[in-house]
Amino acid sequence: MQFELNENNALLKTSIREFLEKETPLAKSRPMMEETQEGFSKELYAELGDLGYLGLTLSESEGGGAAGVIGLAVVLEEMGRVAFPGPFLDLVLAEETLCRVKDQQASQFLQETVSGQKNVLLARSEALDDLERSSLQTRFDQDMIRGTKLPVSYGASADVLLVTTAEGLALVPRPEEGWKATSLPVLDHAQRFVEISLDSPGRLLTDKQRADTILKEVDQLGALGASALMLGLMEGSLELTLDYLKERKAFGRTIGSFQVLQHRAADMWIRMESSRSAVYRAAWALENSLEEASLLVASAKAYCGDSARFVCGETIQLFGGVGYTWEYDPHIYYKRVKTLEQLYGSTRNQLEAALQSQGI
Amino acid sequence: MQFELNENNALLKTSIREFLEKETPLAKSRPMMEETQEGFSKELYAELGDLGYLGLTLSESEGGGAAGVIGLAVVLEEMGRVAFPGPFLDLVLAEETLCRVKDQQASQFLQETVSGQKNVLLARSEALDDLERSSLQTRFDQDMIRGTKLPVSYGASADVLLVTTAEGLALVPRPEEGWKATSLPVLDHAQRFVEISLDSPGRLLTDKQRADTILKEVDQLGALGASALMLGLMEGSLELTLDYLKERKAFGRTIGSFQVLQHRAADMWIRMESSRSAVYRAAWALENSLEEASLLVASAKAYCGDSARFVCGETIQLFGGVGYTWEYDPHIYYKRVKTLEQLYGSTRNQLEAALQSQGI
Amino acid sequence: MDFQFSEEQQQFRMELRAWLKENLERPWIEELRDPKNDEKKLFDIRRSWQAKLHESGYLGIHWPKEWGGRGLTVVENAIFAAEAIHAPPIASRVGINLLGPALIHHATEEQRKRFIPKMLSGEEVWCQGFSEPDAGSDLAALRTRAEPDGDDFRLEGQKVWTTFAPWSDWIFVLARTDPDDRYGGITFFLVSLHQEGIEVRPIRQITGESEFGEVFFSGALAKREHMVGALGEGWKIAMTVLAYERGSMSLAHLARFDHYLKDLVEGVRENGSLQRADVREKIARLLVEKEVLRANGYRTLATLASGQAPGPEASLEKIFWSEYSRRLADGALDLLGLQAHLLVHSPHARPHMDWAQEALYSRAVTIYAGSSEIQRNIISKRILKLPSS
Amino acid sequence: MDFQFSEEQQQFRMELRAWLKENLERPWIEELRDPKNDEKKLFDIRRSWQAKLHESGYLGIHWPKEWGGRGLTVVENAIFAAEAIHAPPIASRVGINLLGPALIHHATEEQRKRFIPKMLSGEEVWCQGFSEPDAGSDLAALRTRAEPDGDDFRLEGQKVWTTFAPWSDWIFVLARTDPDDRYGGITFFLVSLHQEGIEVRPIRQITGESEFGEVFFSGALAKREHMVGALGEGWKIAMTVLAYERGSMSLAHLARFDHYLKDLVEGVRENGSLQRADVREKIARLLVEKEVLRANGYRTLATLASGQAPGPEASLEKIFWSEYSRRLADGALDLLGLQAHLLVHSPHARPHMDWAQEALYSRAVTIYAGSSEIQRNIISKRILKLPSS
Repeated sequence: MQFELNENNALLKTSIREFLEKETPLAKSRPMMEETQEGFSKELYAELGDLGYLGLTLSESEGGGAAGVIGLAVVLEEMGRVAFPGPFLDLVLAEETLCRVKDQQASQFLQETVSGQKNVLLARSEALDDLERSSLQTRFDQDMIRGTKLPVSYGASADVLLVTTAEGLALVPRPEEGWKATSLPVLDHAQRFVEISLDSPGRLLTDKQRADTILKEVDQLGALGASALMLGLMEGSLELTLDYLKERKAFGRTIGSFQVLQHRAADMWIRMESSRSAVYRAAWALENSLEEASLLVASAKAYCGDSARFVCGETIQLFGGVGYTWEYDPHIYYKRVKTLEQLYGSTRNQLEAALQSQGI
Repeated sequence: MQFELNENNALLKTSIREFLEKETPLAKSRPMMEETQEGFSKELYAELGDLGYLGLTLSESEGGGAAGVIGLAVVLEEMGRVAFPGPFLDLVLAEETLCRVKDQQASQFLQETVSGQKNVLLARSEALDDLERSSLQTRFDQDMIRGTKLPVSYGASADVLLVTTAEGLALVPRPEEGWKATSLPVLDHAQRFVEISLDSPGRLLTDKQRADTILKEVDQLGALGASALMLGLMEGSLELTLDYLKERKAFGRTIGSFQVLQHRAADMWIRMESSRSAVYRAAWALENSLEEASLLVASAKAYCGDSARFVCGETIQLFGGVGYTWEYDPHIYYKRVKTLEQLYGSTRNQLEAALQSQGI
Repeated sequence: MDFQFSEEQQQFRMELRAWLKENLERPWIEELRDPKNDEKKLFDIRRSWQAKLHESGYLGIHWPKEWGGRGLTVVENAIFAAEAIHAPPIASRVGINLLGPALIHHATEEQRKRFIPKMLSGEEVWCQGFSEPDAGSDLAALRTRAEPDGDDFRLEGQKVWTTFAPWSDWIFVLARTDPDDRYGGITFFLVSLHQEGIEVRPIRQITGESEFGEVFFSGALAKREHMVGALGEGWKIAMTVLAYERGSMSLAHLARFDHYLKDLVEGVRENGSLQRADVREKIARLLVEKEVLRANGYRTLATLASGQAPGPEASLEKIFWSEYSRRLADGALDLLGLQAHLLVHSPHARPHMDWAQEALYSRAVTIYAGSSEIQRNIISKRILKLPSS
Repeated sequence: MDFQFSEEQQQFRMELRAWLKENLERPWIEELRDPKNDEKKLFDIRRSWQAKLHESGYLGIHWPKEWGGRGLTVVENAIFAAEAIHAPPIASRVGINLLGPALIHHATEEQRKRFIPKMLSGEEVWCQGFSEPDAGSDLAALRTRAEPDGDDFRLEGQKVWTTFAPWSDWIFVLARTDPDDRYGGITFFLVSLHQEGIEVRPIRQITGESEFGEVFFSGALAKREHMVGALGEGWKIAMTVLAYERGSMSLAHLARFDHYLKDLVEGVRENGSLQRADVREKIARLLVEKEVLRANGYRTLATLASGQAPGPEASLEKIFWSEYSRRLADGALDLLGLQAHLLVHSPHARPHMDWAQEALYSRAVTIYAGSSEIQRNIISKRILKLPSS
């Protein structure tokens, strides 16, 4: 029994925190979210590539950092803490898919993604809700991929898409003339979703069965990663809150001296710390391929979703009027959390997954 | 638009409150709940009969008080306030069933129930949970009723049972040798439930279809009545709480001066007052046979159930240690509420009924 | 006990419904969705809609006829709010709902004559100058000063969260006339925004819109003839304004919620999940709570209709509708998924409902007009009589 | 990072499991259900079970061998708690879990020798004398006095919520030795219950049982040789006792909750509602929260195993398990209906689980050992450093 990070991961935590505090405090990253078309800084992602963060989870032989699932959680937690913009987790998931398919072209794209030269992204969903569909409508037929994918996270920035089809997983490099990509602006103004209509040449990488196996593994990593992001978002949001409670005055007192607000903050802290326990226990189980990993990952995602909604929502409430202004940062955290609750396996789907993992 | 009680009902409220405050403050009624086999005082019920409360909702031609649904709500609210023991609501529901069947023997039993001489009670459920069953197992065949009913509220005190069977509604006077009635002691020590195995002579009063129609009406009254009881239970419980908050000291202060406890009490009050609005709006709609009555009764029962659980549960919490003792009264309220949540249409069944009333 | 509208009131509803059918060209959500409409344009639509309502006698429904009202009751006013759900909000909502009743109760004959007609017609749009950066929940901490200048006063200070400040003509201001008297040192002024010494800056909200603004006063003139009530009576008047803000609006919100829940039910029907028992339970709870909210609303309406002023019980309604609004929006985002996150002009957005906007807005309603925390303080102190700490 | 039991620890678990199979004749719930067992009889069963455990080296698992312990760690102790879920609780739970560690840390050699062996063997059963009628959440308000009498002291006052007082032999008491020093005027005594000047009255709980009692002192002797720590050090020692009470028990509760949730799943499977999506969601949330509770528990265990004392973080666990326990019991009463209301000896009661008892008990756990409100005060002050009011 041990809860501390090992030496490598502790070091990783220090370095990514330093990097993010220097490069993307919200004062610097908000213009990326709010004033660029991509929603993130390509230069910064290239730098992340140079520093090895983009290949974090890959083995050394694949040019990666072999940081494991715990290492990924460490980095994503820190990214959540500053509400780091862009498709970092999506790139990791695409890489994890690429490295599982054992295909030469895929390996080449993998290298280019790790180094930050190319964006390879997954295009899987065919509906905006989180309900399960019996079959995929996108088809692979005679070297062509036809169908519509939505929402695709940061899909407008993709150089290559990994597309799920009824026939299996297909690789679709961006054609010269581009895809028909329609922007889907959402509540979280920092996010970039698109709907992509495909009628493009592509290649089948694996059949349906193998694709399902691979993507089930990748989904676990996605759920864990989103949980770690939400843990970080709670941390960042709670830090803002505690500072504000200690500084803001009303009725002649620091508002943090009101018992009702104290207990609210205590509940926020309980949620955050419990999420931390859940995320790292799940990361550890996944890293060690333990049987209970399915239950623990699903539990972490569902619990972090509910918790982050509460923590980041109450931050707005405790800030009062200014919490509702664009200028202040609480809404950045809140909006991100609302999106993450739905993606990487929505809360209700994770709850069902938790039950099924126990044969219930 | 008017919220006040009319003159008759205002008078009814004053008289029943006086009666209950005199006859059954908890100091007097707890021995009835805790030390008698029946769980209530037969003398007191006879007195209720003499005073006309037992025929409250019946028309004057049936020897009743014609107090209507609002009048019933007024009386039950007051009974809830002092956690009045015994089968009052069950008797009302049996009467309302009897007066709908147009049968000479039924009319005779009705008169005897109104005057407090006999207890006629309904025996309907065949399972302890609240899940819907496709059909009744109890059968009427050649003037015999055979089957098992449970739980039957105060069934051991019944002189006559109104039994639902697959064939319709049957009247079963208590046979000389008695039924096989097995006591089912529950969490609420004031309640008396039994399981009754019937193999008894009886008579079919109506066929299945007519029985369903009648019982659907009676069920609405039951749900409304239980809501009014829960409203009263909340009132009684909150009164205890507010007194205690104003009197008990800790850390050198009256505990009611702690903001966290103030806000808790405010939430309890909000729940109670909102329940009051819901109960009386539903009672008004039912009394006037309005189309929205189904929605409003279901809403009142579901909302009062959740609210009373919260209010009466928090009373125990705010009393602290003594709230967990047998000696103090908070548990009397809490236990009653937990039972009422399940009976007269459980919360989840009322929620479904609310949806269906709207064609959803 | 009676939770019903009278026959006359039903008649009023029918006439209004017919009038709306005739006069409302486009539902408000379509105006919002129209990319040609910027914020200024949208405000102009609200202004002309207000003018149209005024012409037809649908403004100040429960005000005395002598003040341009229709002379009916709060009940008809609530019916209007419920029926006009798809119409644009009027431009001078704050003026008509909050200032109007206060003027009728507290202003002089001259003041009423001067201000009420133009307020109704929309010729003069009003905004509210109560909150300050350091006086939000603790409103009595306000520091904007009204310094005597001859017969009149000069304002120095800053107001914030002033809805529609950028498009308003007048502001009603609470200003400090005695620094040493927390409550008795506050006076209520009507102040023109079109003068020197006033600067209005929009505040951008988390929705991206700028409905709010800040108003800076540096020597702006507050005329003595535009002072409402006596010197130092501002707090008392403000409390009646806030009671109107809290008390009379449940039914307007309910009409919104009816529409929203209907859209949510449509949405889950369309996505095929309406028969899931978990979805049904969530929707049923929203339905049930909405009916309880309505019962509370009717109860308040009955109290107001009987001539009583809104009391501290108004805090119950404020808490209930604002917190319900959050549960409803969260519920929709849970059950409709990312479809409910789409902004109003996005493809695939729900055609009759802007859930993204509502989800964000539902975080504001528990803060403004007395936060949920302040309302619970009021209940525990003024209704439950719990002791101060 | 490691959330796993070592091989040696797994080995310990397997041996224990085999031992339990051999030695536990009847699950505790069957004893409870047996009408022949009154409260006294049940307590005797606990006593002899404790003796059996002691013989086999399963008491004081993480205590040093020199004090009769097994010399293992808190981890093995937690494994024991999880495995022994169907066994009777030991008689002297309070003594072994709370007083024992305090004696090992704070008592003299003589005191340890005198008290620890008989505490382990069950020969002397202990109860805790902290709370008083006017000192519950505000423990430091305690007023029981220890008046000097020669070398020794005489106790005057009253303790309450004393678990198993009626069957105990000794009590550890916080008593006031200086009325003017709120914290520094409290001293910690070990006091025999078998003497004059002591009266024990059972308190009936809302479950109908009398697990608790009141203890009245009128001149009872508290010997100086049985004072733990120095005069006035009682508060400090009490705080470590309370930290043990809060900190080390999550995993024992978890073993209960595992069993309870399993019963609930069985129950809904039997009544045919397990496939309803609403039922599934409720059960899934209980499952997920239980895993989070376990993650928190392992994390604390890791901290304790590394030799650190339980800190204010223990408040998190207390809040989490106690509030979870309420959600779990309420969930069962919702999903199983009246079947879960049946008392343990009723026909149709669930055979392996007493939900009615648990539902009531779950209202006590958020009150005792520091109420949820007190725990949140601790978190906000000691961890979040929010200012005092």
